[in-house]
Parts: sequence; C-alpha cells; structure tokens
Amino acid sequence: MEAHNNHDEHNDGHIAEAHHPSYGINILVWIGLLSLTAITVSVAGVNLGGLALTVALLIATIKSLFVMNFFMHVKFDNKVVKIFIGICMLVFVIVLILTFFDLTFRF
Amino acid sequence: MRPDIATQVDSTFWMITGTSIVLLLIITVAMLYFLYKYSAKRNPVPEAIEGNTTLEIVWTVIPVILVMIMFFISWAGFRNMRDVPKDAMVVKVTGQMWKWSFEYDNKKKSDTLILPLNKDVKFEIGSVDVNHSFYLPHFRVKEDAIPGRTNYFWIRTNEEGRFYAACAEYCGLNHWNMYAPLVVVPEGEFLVWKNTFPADTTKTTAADSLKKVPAATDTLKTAANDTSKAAGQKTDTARTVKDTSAIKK
Amino acid sequence: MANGTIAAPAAEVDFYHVKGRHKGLLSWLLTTDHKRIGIMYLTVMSVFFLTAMTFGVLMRLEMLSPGETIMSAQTYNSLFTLHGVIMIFLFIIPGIPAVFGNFFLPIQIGAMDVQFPRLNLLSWYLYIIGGALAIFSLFGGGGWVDTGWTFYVPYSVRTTTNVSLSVFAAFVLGFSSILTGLNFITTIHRLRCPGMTFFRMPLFIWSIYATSWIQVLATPVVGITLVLIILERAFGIGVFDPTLGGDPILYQHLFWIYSHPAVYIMILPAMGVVSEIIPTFARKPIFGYVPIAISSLAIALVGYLVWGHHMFSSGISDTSRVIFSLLTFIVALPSGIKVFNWVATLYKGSIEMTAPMLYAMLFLFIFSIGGLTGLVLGALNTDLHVTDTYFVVAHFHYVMFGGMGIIFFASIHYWFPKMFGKMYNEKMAKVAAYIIGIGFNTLYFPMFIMGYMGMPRRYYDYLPEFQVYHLISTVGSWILVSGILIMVANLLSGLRNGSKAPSNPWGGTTLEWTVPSPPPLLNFDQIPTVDHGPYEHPEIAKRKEIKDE
Amino acid sequence: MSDHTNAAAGEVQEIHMHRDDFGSKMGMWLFLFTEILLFGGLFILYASYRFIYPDAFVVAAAELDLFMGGINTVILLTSSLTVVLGIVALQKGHKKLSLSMLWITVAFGLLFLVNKYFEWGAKFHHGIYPKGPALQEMSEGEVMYFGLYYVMTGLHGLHIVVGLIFIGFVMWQIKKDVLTRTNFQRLENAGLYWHLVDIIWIFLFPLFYLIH
Ligand code: HEA
Ligand code: HEA
Ligand code: CUA
Ligand SMILES: [Cu+2]
Repeated sequence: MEAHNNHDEHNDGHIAEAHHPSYGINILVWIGLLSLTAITVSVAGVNLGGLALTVALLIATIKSLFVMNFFMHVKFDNKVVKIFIGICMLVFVIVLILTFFDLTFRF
Repeated sequence: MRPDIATQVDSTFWMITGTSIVLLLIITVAMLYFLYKYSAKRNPVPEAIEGNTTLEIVWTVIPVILVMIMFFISWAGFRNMRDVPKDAMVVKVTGQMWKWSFEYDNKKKSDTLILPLNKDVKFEIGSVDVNHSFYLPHFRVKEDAIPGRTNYFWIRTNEEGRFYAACAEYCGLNHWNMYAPLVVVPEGEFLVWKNTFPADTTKTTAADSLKKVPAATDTLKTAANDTSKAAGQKTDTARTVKDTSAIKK
Repeated sequence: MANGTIAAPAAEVDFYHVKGRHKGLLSWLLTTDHKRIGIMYLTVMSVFFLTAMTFGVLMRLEMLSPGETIMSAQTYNSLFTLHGVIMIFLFIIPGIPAVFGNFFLPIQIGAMDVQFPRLNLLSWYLYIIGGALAIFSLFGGGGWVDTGWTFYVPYSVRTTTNVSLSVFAAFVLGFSSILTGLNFITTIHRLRCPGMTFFRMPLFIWSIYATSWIQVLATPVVGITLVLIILERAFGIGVFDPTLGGDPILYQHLFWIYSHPAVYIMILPAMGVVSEIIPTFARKPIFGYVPIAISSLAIALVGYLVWGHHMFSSGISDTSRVIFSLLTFIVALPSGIKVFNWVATLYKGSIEMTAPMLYAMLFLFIFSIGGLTGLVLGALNTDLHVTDTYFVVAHFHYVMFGGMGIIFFASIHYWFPKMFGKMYNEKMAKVAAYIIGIGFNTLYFPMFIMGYMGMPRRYYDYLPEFQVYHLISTVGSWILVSGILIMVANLLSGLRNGSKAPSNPWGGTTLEWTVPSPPPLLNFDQIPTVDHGPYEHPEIAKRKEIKDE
Repeated sequence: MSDHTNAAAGEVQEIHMHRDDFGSKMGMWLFLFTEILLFGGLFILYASYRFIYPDAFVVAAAELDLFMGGINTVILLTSSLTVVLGIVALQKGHKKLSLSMLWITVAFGLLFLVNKYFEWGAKFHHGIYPKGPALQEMSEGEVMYFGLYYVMTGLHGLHIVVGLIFIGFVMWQIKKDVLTRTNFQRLENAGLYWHLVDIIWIFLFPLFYLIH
C-alpha cells in the first residue's frame, strides 16, 4: 500500500517506540471491551425509553475510544494524528447535524 | 396588503445585483487602473508592500455587513413565500412524465391551470413517478414535485391573462415539453368553469369542460384549445415523443 | 524505485531524457516520477476536455434555433449528461491538482517526489480506468446515460440507460481523487525542505493542501451514494425508492454533501495559481499572504456547511433552508478576501502583462461575476425563481470555466517553459486570450438574462421569446472555439519549434524557478534550504537589506 | 500544526532513501478517514430512516439474532486484540509468536464471515431480502431497515475480506523477514485497518441488534 519514500528526510523517529510495547495493557483493554459489550447487551433489555439509544451510542463510543487509544496507539501518537482525527470527526458530526436540521423540521 | 411575492423577488434580485455591480465595478476599475498606472513601463521599480491589517479588516467587515443585509432581505421575502394566507384557495398539482394535472377543491380535474383573478392560491405539489418541479416563471417561484411528498407554495393572481407552468427539474425525455397553460380569468367566469364537469370525468381536459360554459371568454377558449400545446407555443407533436422506449413504464 | 541507495544522475540531464529501467512508452506507463505522471495526466485530460467541449458546442448548435436543429431530444439529454460528467469528474476536479499539483508541488516545497510515488501512479491508473469505463458506458446496451450529472433518483433508478456503469466510473474516479489528496497531504507534512515552514510555503501549496482535505473527507460520501444507486438498480434495496418508503431528498443530501465541497476542489487550486502568477508579474510580494492562506482553509471548512443551497426548491424544511442560506452568504466572504488581496497586490507593482497574467486578470473579472451571481442563488427567495434555470447554468460556467478553466489555461502558459523547456509565441497567446475573453462572455452572459426570464435548464427546446439570447450565445461559442483553437495551436507549435526556455523566464521566486527547465529527474541536486517567504523578489530583498543596514 | 521535517542538508550525491514510518502511518490514517466517511454516508442514512420510522425499526430488529450478533462482536474484539499482540510480538522480536497471533486473527475473521453467512442465509430463507416475499409484506420502515442492514453489514463484510487479505500479505512479508522488529510499520497499518473495521462493527452492533 504505502510506498517507500526516497528522500533524504529524517523523520521524527517512530513515536510508538517512545512507549514500550507490552502485552498486558492490551489484554486489559480487551477485557474492558468484552465487559462493555456485556453491559450494552444487558442494558438493552432494560426499558430505558428514549435514553436507550443514547446509552447504546455512549457505550459504543467508549469502546471505540478504547480501541483507538490503545489498540490503535493514538494515545501515544503524535499530536498531528490526534488533530487529524479531530478534523475527521468534526466534519462527520457537522454533516450529521446539518442533515437533521432538515429532517427534524420536515417530518 | 401583503407584498406580492413576484415583486419581492424582483426587488431582492435587483438589490443583490445592484450591490454586486458596484462591487464588480470597484474591483474592475481598480484592477485596470493599477494595470495601467503600475505597468513595468511606467513604474519600473516595484514597492514591497506585504499587507495592511486595517485594509484586511475593512474588506472583511464591509462584505459581512452587505451580505447580512442581503440575507435578511431575502429571508423576509422567503417568510412571505412560506406563510400561506389562510383563505387561500387550494389547487393540487400532480407531476407525471410528462404532463401536469390540477385538481380543485371540488374534485374537478384539469390539465390547464385556470385561476381566478385577485385570489391567493396555494399549490400542493406532488408527483407520481420521478422528480419534477412546478415552475411559474411569471410568478417567480417554483417548488419540486417529489414522489411521496407534498410541497407547497402560494401566489396571488393579480393580472389577467395567459401564462404557463413549466417543469424545472429534469425528468427524462420530454422534460422540455412539460408545460401547462395557466390562465387567469375573472372570478365569476372561473367559478362557472370550475363547477362544470365534463360528461366523462376520466377525460378531463379543459376543452371538454368548456363546452358546457356558454359564457366563456375568448382567453379561456383559446387556452382550452391548446392544452397539450404547451402555452400555445408548441405544435410539433410529431416529434414530441419520438422514443419513449428509454423509459420504464 | 525501490528501497536502497542510488546515485543521483548528473544534474544537466532533464527528466525526459534520464535512462531508466524502461524504455519508450513503458518508461512513462511504469514511471513513479511525479513530473511524468503530471504530464500523463495533462495528455489524457486534454483529450477528455476537448471531447466534452465538443459536446458543449454541439449542444449550443442544437439551441441555435427552436425545434429540432441537429439532434433528437434523447441525444441532447445524453449530451448534457456526458458533457457535465466528463467536465466535472474527468476535467475540473482532478485538473489542476493532478497536472500542476503533481508536477510542481514537490518542487515547490523542495522535495524530490511525493510521499507515495507508487500510489501516485495508481491514482493515474484509476483515473484512466474511470475514464475508460465512462467511455464503455456509451457502447453498452442501454444507451447513453441521460440523467444529468447529478444522477437524481428516482429518475436515475428508472431509466434504462447505462447509469450503473457511468456511476461506477464516477466512483472509480473518486478513488483516484482521494488517493491523490491523501498523497499530497502527507507530502506537504513530511517532505518540506529545511526551513520551509508552513508559512513559507507558496500559496499554491496552501490551496492544494486545503483541496486535498476536501478530497479525502468529502469524496467517500458521494462514493457510497453512487454505489447505492447501483444497488438500488440491481436489487431494489429501496433506500431511495419512494414507493418502498425511501426518501429521494436524502439522496440529494448525500450527493451535495460531496458535490458542493467539490466545487471548492475545483476552484481552490485555481485560486492558488492566481496567487502565484500575480506576485510573479507584479514583481512584488503578494499582498496579505496570511489572509489568503487562511481563507483557503476557511473555504474548505465552511464549504462543508452549505450543500443545502442546491436543494432550496426540493422541499427541505424551512429551517434548514434559512440556515443553509445564511451559511452560503458566509462562504462567499473568504473568496472576497482573496479577490481584494489580489487586486491590492497590483498596487505599486511593476506589472508585466504576459499571457499568464492576462489570463489571471480575465479570471478576476469573470470569477467575480460568477461568484457574485452565486449570491443571487444563495438568497432564498430569488433562488426559488432562478434555480434550475439558465441563470444557474451561467453561474457555474462563470465560476467553473471562467474560474478554474481560464486558470487552467493560465497555468499552462505560466509553467509551460518549465514543463517542456520551450517558449511559446507570446503575442499569439495574448491574442487567443482576448478572443477567449470575448467569446466567453458572449456565450454565457445571455444565459443570465434568459435564466431570469424563466428559461429552465436541461431543455431540448424553448419558447420563441428566448430565441435571440440563444442565438447570441451560440455565436459566442463559435468565438470561444476559435480562441481556444488558436491557443492550442500556439502551444503545440511552441512545443515543436519554440525557442529554448531559460530556467527562470518570468523572474519567479518560488523554488521551481531555481531548477533547470525542464527539471532533472530528482528535481534538485541538493535539497534546498529556505530562509525567507516565497515571494521575495531579489530586487526587493536587496533594497530591504540596504535599508536594514 | 507543527510537525516539522528536518531534512539534513549535506547528504548530497548519494541519495539515501529513507523509510518514513510516520509518513506512511499518516497516509494510512488519511485512508481510514475516507473509510469512516464512506460508512459515514450510510450512518447518516441510517440515522435519518430511524428518525423517520422509529417504531418499524424496533419491529424489524426483532428479526435479527442477538446471539449471533453478540458472538460476532466478541469474535471481532478478540481478533483486534490478537492483531495488537501480533504487533507487540514483532516489536519485541518474537516472529513466531507474532505469526501465530496473526493466524488466530485470520481464523477469527473467517469465523465472523461464516457466522454472517449463516445469518444472511437464514434471512434469505425466510424471504427477507430486497424484493423478497416476506419483505414485501412488511411496512416501509422495515424495508428501509433491511435495506440498510444488508448494505451496511455487506459493506462491512467486504472490509473484513480486504482486511484479511491485507493481514495475509503482511504475514507473508513477516515470514520473508521483510517486516522485522525494526521495520513493522506495514504490519501496524494492517492493524490500524483491522481495528477500524472493528470500530465500525462496534457501532453497527447496537444500531441493528440492540433496538427494543
Ligand atoms: C468552481 C465551482 C463553483 C464555485 C467556486 C461556486 C461558488 C459559489 N456558488 Fe456555485 N455552483 C457551482 C459551481 C461553483 N459555485 C455549480 C457547478 C453549480 C450547479 C450544480 C448543478 O446544479 O448542476 C452551482 C450552483 C450554486 C447554487 C445552487 C443554485 C441552484 O441550483 O439553485 C448556489 C446557491 O447558493 C451557488 C452559490 C455559490 C456561492 C455563494 C459561491 C461562492 O463561493 C462565490 C464566492 C465568490 C464571490 C462572492 C465573488 C468574489 C468576491 C467579491 C467580489 C467580494 C465581494 C463579496 C461579497 C459582498 C460577498 N452555486
Ligand atoms: C469545467 C466545466 C465546464 C466547461 C468548461 C463547460 C464548457 C461549455 N459548456 Fe457546459 N456544463 C458543465 C460544465 C462545463 N461546461 C456542467 C457541469 C453542466 C451541467 C450538466 C447537467 O446539466 O447535468 C453544463 C451544461 C451546459 C449547458 C446546459 C445544458 C442544458 O441545461 O440544457 C450548456 C448549454 O449551452 C453548456 C455549454 C457549454 C459550452 C458551449 C462550453 C464551451 O465552453 C465549450 C467551448 C468548446 C470549445 C472551445 C471547443 C474547442 C475545440 C473544438 C471544438 C475542437 C475539438 C477538437 C478535437 C477533439 C481535436 N454546458
Ligand atoms: Cu417534469 Cu421535468
Ligand atoms: Cu454549492
């Protein structure tokens, strides 16, 4: 996928190297993810009314934050990556909200 | 009396266009003047000017103000458009490849749009197949006909005469020929027409129903005679539907 | 090029003549050199561009007189669809980034290539595949697509023409565009030469940077939307089918979520080129570097917020119409800032009226008209009158052809010496530019008038009251054609017989003018170091020093 | 944005072609954004139709097998873990362990697909598919629900396939020692892709299976 670049450019080093790779933390995260899955499934059985969707999405968001920060190393990554992700999310959320300005008042 | 939609659209248009022309003139004149005054011939030594904060602020703030004025004026016009007068007469408009049909409150159907003079009319616009757009150029307004939905707008008929409705959303082969005549007649005449039903209600052309109106005026008569002829202009029906095979029925 | 160490070739050999692993055509088709890829884009794109222009001229011929003039309605409907699709997806969106971005972006930031050279080649192949698919779709069973370039449902699901294939072509082209954008963003972040801070980058780079972000973040949305059309046609999944409960307006949302930002993909790179040309020929630094740079980012961001203005008449909620209208007025502001700064750059310059500069001035005039009429479209009540009429057609030709198209011509004239190492005939080039300017306005200005009078777009035929305007317009297209033919002929003859170009024929100050024309394979024999802004003309720099002492 | 590039001037003539791990990671992330927005379009559609037909979505969701969905969630989460462990192992120089972790990932990925196959198969069997007999009986909202269900899980499944190919490719490269303890960026990129596919499922699961 990515090609080697052929430029005499020293990069800032591999950032992930700054933090020592370890098995343990990832296994912990995995346990956390499974628990959250269990929670979201059991909570879905409870009648929360209008809150149900919010809770489900909240848990999903927490789960993906775990995956992103640990499995995908974002927590230990360069600031640029975080800003990039922020921009991407911002655009998505804006687009969703603006679409709903139509739907909410149309239906 | 509320302002008329068409007048409002025109005045908003000229307000925006007028401002634009002034801006365009400023830009163009400045550009041409600089090109002349500071050409390499007349001004061999350039001066390094890298920017000016005051100017940047000026030419940000002034357009902001102009733009806000434009926005509010057009918004006012828009509010008027959407706020249908309570006593408006309702006409149901249905778009279909490639003709319009109109239904009045007493279930009378027609493919010519005949309206009483000096009345507020609300159109409820729908479609049975693909998207169309119900466009009344003379009244400066249109709204799309979307299958599964009803859109609306209203107009005030303040002029007697013959106009037309066109389709302004691409809808296939004969999109260009999806006109319907629009005739505004005095209210009395309109009522006679509206309350006369043709013998065969499935064939509800204006011509049919007109036969029953003894006192129809000439405008109304001619209008009725060329219902399918797109505001009386299009006669070449031979090539109208040359190739419908491209369209699924 | 693989991992490892290679010896840099002697600096005098330009990139056309480097002996690589492959010879002949293969040395092009398998190249990963950004300059060759740029030239390949230029070649293919010119063919598509001329094809689509020919369609445009044919359409104008049909509109010459009412009734059938040279073609049937079905043909006309296909022609404007193909004209729009080719112009948008194969010319104006990839246009400047793929050709001039590829060629000059690495050089302007002092790099030897883009970050992912092989990916770059892949983008080109996707472009070719997309283009080929678009052409295949002409010969398939169903007939030429006839939906308009917007592919609105439900019509695009109902018509039996080759919609699926064309839409798939657009999908592939989208991926080409995404990969180019991704490549450029990474290149700009990673490969700037020492000293090239963000605020020392040429403005062209800034505009490409902003553009690339739109390409990456907006294109996928239209990608999936187009896939849904294919699925809808093939399986009837129903999400856009009103008879099954789908909402055709949601299709329009998804389509314009991409396609409005896309209009800024078209114009931002052009604005970048203008910001290069004007300081070069005014012999002074650009006026308001920072505002221009930031306004590019602002356009990219706010450009996401206004797509609803294409749907004012579709029956979206009144609230969202008001919001989208307000945002539309706001998005016009950064463009205004740019225009004012460009004009101010001329002030107290020492202006040389060369062909590229002439095109840039033409752009200022024409683009301003196009942009300002955008305000009429952005205003709620006036848009409901002029939407889907020739007023819109005039607007977008003014901004697209008059904006990006004219600047595409300017770019060719500006960078021609660098790209090909030859000069063209300056006088002829200017004559062509004047004819193009006149032809352009004769062609498109009457459309504003017709549009306001109520002439709907995508009409095969029209009422007699519009005849005179259509006539003028068609005559304008002939003037324009002659201007363009002169321009093309002049460039081609420059390519064959032009005198040799020096490395810096215009006195430009950005890095591409420090390398030979045409540049050597690796652009620089030593990666440059930068210690000042992009537009410091030597005379001015010298005077500054004297003052400082 | 202040990541700066410090090209060392002076390294002349011999142009050493450096690897730029961070650059390639950046490219990968940008690519992931396009994937996010590709699904983003579908999520917008989902949100819209759920908003328009809230009740029908509840009814339709009852047709899905929560157990299957739950199992698949666990499978994907675990496969995400094994990918990370594979990366860590390679970084620590344990090539064998790394490869076995990746094998497990592949196995889980395939298992996920098999489950999906059975899930879809069951729906088809009951006539719930576009234009299928059972679906035609249902209300508009349910048709939308299943239309989206098939498109979104289908596209997600396609991404699993692509992810598997990607992982297979890096496994091959690890085997050949192209990717090593000090050169593992491509493995990490494959991992990033796989995690993204996981994250998308993390949202699909509650949105389709957990509506009551
Ligand atoms: C290059 C492409 C491009 C660009 C740059 C623009 C720029 C703009 N466009 Fe345009 N537009 C299109 C391409 C483009 N457009 C296309 C292709 C369509 C039709 C698609 C279709 O339906 O097929 C379209 C359609 C379109 C519509 C929908 C019309 C309709 O269908 O009803 C609208 C409505 O708001 C609109 C508005 C604008 C505005 C406000 C800008 C602004 O960004 C313009 C900003 C520029 C200026 C304003 C001029 C310069 C500034 C000054 C001189 C300073 C003074 C300024 C102020 C006082 C503000 N455009
Ligand atoms: C970059 C974008 C771009 C450009 C440059 C153009 C250029 C032209 N367009 Fe454009 N046009 C669009 C984008 C563009 N168009 C889009 C997006 C649409 C909307 C489509 C839709 O509704 O879906 C549209 C729609 C559109 C219409 C409206 C159709 C309708 O609604 O009914 C018309 C009508 O006149 C038209 C005409 C023209 C003309 C005459 C040119 C002229 O500028 C062309 C000038 C041509 C030349 C100068 C050719 C020169 C050369 C030769 C003739 C020789 C050829 C030689 C060889 C091949 C060797 N176009
Ligand atoms: Cu009906 Cu166009
Ligand atoms: Cu727009």
